[in-house]
Amino acid sequence: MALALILVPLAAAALAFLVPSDRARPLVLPAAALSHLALTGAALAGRGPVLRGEWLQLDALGGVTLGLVSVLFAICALYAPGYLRLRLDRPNRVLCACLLVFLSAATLLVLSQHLGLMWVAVEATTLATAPLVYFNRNARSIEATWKYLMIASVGIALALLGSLFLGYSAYLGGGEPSLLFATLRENAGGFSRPWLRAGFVLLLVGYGTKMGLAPLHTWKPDVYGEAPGLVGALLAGGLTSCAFLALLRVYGIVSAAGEGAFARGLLVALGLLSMAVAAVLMVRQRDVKRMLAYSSVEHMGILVLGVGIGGAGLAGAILHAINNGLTKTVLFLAAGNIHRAYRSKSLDDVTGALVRLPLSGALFLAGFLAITGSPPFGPFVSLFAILNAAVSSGRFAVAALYVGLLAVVFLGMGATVLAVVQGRPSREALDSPYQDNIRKTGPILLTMALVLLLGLWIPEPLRKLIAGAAGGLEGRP
Amino acid sequence: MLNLAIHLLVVLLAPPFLLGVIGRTKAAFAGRSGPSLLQPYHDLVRLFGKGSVLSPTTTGIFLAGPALAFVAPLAASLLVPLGSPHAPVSFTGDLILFAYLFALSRFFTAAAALDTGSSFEGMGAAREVSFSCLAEPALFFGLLTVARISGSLSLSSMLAHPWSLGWLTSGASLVLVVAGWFIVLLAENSRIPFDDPNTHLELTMIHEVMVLDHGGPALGLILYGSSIKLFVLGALLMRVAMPFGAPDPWLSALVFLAGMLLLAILVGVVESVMARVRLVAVPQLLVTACLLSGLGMLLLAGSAP
Amino acid sequence: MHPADLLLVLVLLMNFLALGASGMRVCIRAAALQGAVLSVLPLLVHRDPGWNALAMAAGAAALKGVLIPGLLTKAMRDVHVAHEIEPYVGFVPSLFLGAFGTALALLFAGRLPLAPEHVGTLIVPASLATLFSGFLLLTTRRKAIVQVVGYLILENGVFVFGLVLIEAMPFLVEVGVLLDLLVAIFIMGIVLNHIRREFSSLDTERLADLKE
Amino acid sequence: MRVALVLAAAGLAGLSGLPALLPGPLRKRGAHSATVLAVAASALGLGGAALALAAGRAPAKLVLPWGVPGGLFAAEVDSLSAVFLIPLFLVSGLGALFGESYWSLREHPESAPRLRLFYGAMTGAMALVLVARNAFLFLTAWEVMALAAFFLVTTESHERRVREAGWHYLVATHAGTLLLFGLFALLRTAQGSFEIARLPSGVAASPTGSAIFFLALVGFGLKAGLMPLHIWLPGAHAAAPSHVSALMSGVLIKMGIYGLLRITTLFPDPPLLWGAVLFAMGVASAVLGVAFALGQHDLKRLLAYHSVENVGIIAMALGLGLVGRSLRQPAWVLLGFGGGLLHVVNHGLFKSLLFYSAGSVIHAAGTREMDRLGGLLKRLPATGLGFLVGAVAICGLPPLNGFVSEFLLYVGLLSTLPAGAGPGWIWGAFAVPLLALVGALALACFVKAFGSVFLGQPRTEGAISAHESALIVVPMALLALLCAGIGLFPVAVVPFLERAAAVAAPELASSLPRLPALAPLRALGLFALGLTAFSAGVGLVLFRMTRQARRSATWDCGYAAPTPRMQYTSSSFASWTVGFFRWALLPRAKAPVITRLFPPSERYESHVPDTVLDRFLVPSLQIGARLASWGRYLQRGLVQIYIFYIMLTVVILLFLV
Repeated sequence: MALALILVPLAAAALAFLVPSDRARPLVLPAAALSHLALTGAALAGRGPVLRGEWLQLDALGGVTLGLVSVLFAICALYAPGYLRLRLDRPNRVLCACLLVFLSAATLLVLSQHLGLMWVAVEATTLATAPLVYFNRNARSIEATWKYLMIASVGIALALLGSLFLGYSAYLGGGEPSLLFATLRENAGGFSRPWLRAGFVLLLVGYGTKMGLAPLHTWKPDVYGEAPGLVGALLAGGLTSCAFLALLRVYGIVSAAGEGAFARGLLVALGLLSMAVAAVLMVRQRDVKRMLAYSSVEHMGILVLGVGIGGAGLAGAILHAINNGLTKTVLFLAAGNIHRAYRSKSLDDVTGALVRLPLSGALFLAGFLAITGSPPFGPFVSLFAILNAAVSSGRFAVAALYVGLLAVVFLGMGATVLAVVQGRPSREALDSPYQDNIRKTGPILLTMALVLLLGLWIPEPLRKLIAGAAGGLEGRP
Repeated sequence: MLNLAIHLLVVLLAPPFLLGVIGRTKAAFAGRSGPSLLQPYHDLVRLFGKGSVLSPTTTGIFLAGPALAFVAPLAASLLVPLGSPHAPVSFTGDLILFAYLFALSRFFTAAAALDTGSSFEGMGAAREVSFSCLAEPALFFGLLTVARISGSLSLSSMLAHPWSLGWLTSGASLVLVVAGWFIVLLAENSRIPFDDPNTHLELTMIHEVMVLDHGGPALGLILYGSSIKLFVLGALLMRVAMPFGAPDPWLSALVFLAGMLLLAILVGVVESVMARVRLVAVPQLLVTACLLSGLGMLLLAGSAP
Repeated sequence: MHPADLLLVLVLLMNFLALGASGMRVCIRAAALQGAVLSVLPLLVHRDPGWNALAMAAGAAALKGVLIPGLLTKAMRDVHVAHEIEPYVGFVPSLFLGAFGTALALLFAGRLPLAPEHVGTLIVPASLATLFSGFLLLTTRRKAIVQVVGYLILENGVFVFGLVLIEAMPFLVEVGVLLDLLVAIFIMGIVLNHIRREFSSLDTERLADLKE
Repeated sequence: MRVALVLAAAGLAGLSGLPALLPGPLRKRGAHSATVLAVAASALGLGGAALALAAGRAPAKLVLPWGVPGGLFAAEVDSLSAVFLIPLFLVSGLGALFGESYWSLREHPESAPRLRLFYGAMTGAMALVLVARNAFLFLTAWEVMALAAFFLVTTESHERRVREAGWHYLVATHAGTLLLFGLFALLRTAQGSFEIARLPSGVAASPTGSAIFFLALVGFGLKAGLMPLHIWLPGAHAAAPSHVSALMSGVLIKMGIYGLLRITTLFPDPPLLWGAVLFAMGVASAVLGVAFALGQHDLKRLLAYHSVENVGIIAMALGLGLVGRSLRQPAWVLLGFGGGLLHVVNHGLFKSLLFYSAGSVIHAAGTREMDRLGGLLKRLPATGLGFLVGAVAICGLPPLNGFVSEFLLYVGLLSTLPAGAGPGWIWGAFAVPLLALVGALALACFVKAFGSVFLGQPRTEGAISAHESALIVVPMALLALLCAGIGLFPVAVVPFLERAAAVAAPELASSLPRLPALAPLRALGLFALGLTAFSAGVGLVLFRMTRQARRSATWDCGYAAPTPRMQYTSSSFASWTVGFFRWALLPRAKAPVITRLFPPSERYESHVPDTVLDRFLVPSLQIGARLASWGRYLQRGLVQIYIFYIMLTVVILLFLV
């Protein structure tokens, strides 16, 4: 089952690479995505106990992330044919193939129960996404790709070093020389502390770069700004969640070693810093997609902040990864539609989206309200859970900063979003040929419905899964 | 019932007489013999007999003003014990109703002035409502002081308080309050130094300019109402100012009437010896009244047991 | 003295060479030599080098010592630009910084607990110093090619550290090395090529349009 | 049953706007059914609330499981909720009726369906807020309400002014929501669950207790519009369609009052400070609110500032009640809470009436500038009469309802006065003259508004050709009747106020006296009846006497050619009072300097901006944004610097190890 989950998208990638027609090729995406989704569903339903010694397994944490990635990919894949039909000026062979390779790599990442294998998978996701960023093949996109690769590679190198440190820490501690998470957690008590801490720092920086925590986030605005909305959605929703998963796995080891408090301190600091940097850079942001990128930085900060607060904050952060992923997808896809209609993503040209594109504009606005934590949308539940965790653990200063930064972000983001959706569109925008249709708004609507659903009702299996994931990380069964 | 009848009789008959007394006092100061003491009655009768002229700009509001200018002071008078220890109507908090009845009349007289569309009457209305914003707190500070000393929240029992005792214990406060109230009385009744009904320069007037367009019965009601207002406010002032309680009801009524006469003469004297102050000084004078009675209250609060 | 230490000193020298080189060609060659030297190291550290270790060493040497530097040199020639490096931070300050970093690495490594077989070797300090040199090149040099060189040196630093684990966890080290190389080739082979085509320059200042 | 009824009404109201979204040929019918559904929901809700009030002290509760962490669908209708539910359903139903012709599909094909959708959503959400007894449910309903209000405010978002108002509203409401997040998070630590239920004694004195109260004060105060948290209120009320303004001003801002009051009821022993702070904020809001209102020349902004004033009066009353709870003075509690809650209902009635009238004026004359209107009483008699009733009521003048609630407050304040008995709290008494000042200023303001809009002669063409539509008269007439009804028969509301006050002061519930024993509402009612009858009689006599009167133009004081534009304007009317408050209002005026003997035509402009918003908040936010823009140097585009950040992070974090 695990292998099938990884191989199906890979095979589909090969198929997509072979299909000659730019028109027909995108149809491979939904087919592969839906089969992956079906396999994921089956895997989640039949999830067994974590077996020792197995390199690829689906545990609760992996289950949550796999479900998220699979759903997000399915949404993007449903959206892709409609979008690519608009972009027939560009060959989409590489795009389609790399999207599927990404899915495969992400699945590998989620399933891997081995520190080294996980690192390989993270590396693979980077390599698979670089060509996606370069889809537009212009000066700006090559610049974005260059920065993405440089910064991500440095991060990945640090993560490798961190993994090595962690390995050396285990080696010094004696015992079985294995990098399987289960073994690492079991033996963690005897690990060499300095190497463990240094390893965690390096892994935090490495995977934090991949997640986009400030000040390691610098590639994000460029990449999200220049990549197609579809790719932005996958990166902001899927890839970052995978990186978060990687970080969580490492955190699980460190916390099993009894260094949880140390790790949480770093996470809280980086989380708040990320929120602050994102908030500052979001103020008076005139580029819609860059604004979304900074919002992603902010929410990555919130995720690690939630982990750093600990307790119920951990479950809150895991839930927030789901909510953030879904909501970001709404925002990026809607922004993509707006970008197409206005042929610009700058506030200088984009205004009156509610008039020009009633549905996409409304979804963009709803996505904004959701991501900033307004009830009744999903992110409210998780953001509130993190706040509750902070307050009930007595960290009032953290709670106050958290709420204050959420307010600043709302101010910054709101000004831009309202400028986009309200007002009157320009003549040129009204005359552009793009029109909303069900293929381009249907997937977004569906996602928004999920975001709303998660705000009003969290299904029992999901709740159990999240509780299991959080419990597993804290050493509870 | 008898009490009510006597009360109404006094309120309806006595007030114009006060105006007569004021007029005579002023005439005496000017060295003239002046009009008869009953001249105000003659004026009213004449006005009620006249026809009237209405501007086509006006609406029903134009008539509602005079009606309430008459009804509200009359209703307010029911709450104030004149000579007798008890007013016909009395309940906890009736002092609020007392003040708000005058406000009601002010609302409609000012609206009636605006109804004519004349900028002069608008100007008068603006001054009237603006200046009473300052008079109102002064009145209330005084009422508070009186309520505090008497330990009661209805006008009847407040004013029936043995004030000779009150003057002994909190004389300083009462002096301040009475002074403040006297200023309010002059301002609310458009007397000199606030207003001068005898000049006919609209630009300088406050109350009087509001009623420029009213004539006949409407004007009669306004004049009648304002004399009742003078009487009622005067009664409030004098009941506190005169620390003479009398056990016999007839005697106390007599004392009361004497007090009112005294007040009228006092107003006449003030009108004779002072000139109208400049308009910009009016608020200052009213703020002074506020401060005086506020200070009275403060003194009392400071020396509270 | 561990036999590997001799080679590690060579690695450190290459760091300084790369930092002090004013021409790109020298810089690339320094990285190439460093890579080649490093590829041999596992054979020295390993107590019982097997066939796969041998194959790894050969492959790594070929890639790091020959293929990648060759590609870089070719890219450099294709652009027809001056071969001067034009750093943000001058060569002499770079060298001083490098020396400072190396000293710090020695100090820092001395305070870390080590397995008995690694005590006294240069592996950990050399690794940290190389990492630092890589970072220095990455942050202070203007030309994209030199940045790639910096990245290679950074990678070499990671690789050096891998030596301490080569017996306990060979998989991690081997896979890591291979994939990192893949990235390096990716960056150079494809992206550099595109950059050159788009900008007809490899100056990274041309690559700074996306900003706030 | 009661809960189910109210919940059904909330649900029905919440969904009532959906038919309006129907496409094509069904549009028209859909819009109509939306109105019908909204009115039906109101009727249902009124029934439920009335039953709850009649049932007295036994609250009805409904608890259902709900699948969010910590969430529980707990709803309860007690007398306190019911007192707020009544104006809610009343105003929302009448507003829907009013909106049917005021914002008809024919005149506003674009925005009418959306308006109906969010109008219904806001109504339903408000009802849910009032019955929610779980933090999750409360917050969800709260935000749906707030967001629906945002979409209502921005109905005409193509106008820049409206967008700005909407933005200010959105920021204020979101800030409030975030504070409420904090509030409920703290409440959970004190409570142990997300239930909104009573806390043990002693919490109030702890730092947690104070934090809860002050978060509630600011968070709910932002919604209620207490000065200086009122920043969004004038703009939003002016920007929204009038029946929406009515619902917002009449009901929405009371949700803030409700929330604050509900939070205080959870504590058995609120400290004196809480009540005192609330009281002080109330005084500030009342005085400054009405002062700002005087400075306005936009009719709806004027009404909006009066909402600030009236919320201030309500806060004063509730503050008095809270102080009474701290000092164990049942009389203050009953008069404070009773007066405050009655004023909540009253303000809902007369403010809606005023906004409907204002809407009718704007609809008819096409402008909201009071200095361009005039003489409308003849052209819009019903509207004018409605406005007059509303104006008299809002000034707190007898014999209408505003007087009754202010009377209760006055008596409450005065009862802090008598020396000797119990602990003293003389500040209550010192507020009496200030309340009188507020009353006098409100009177000045409404004479100005009523006079310059409805009396005199029309100042512009738009005002001359104004006409009123018959359908919008019905809701106004109903509201006017209710204002009069409460004013003339205040005894009728006594039991409800007593029950609600008992809920608001649970620890004193059994020792509260009867309201008539403290405030003689029966006598007041009789007096009001007599006054009304007598005034009507005198007015009638005067009318008969002048029926034959000669008609002649207003005396022009000798002016040769007066024009309607020379009438005293609203700005001139208020110039004295604005002058009294120059220190707070900071009015801006642009006056010409006359230098020549025969000067050319010149302009004079004066304007009273909102001191908090326009002089403080917006400039300081701009400074903040400029500071934030320095942060952009972080992101200069050079990959070298970005890698340097990574290096720096590693080094710093390693040093922390």
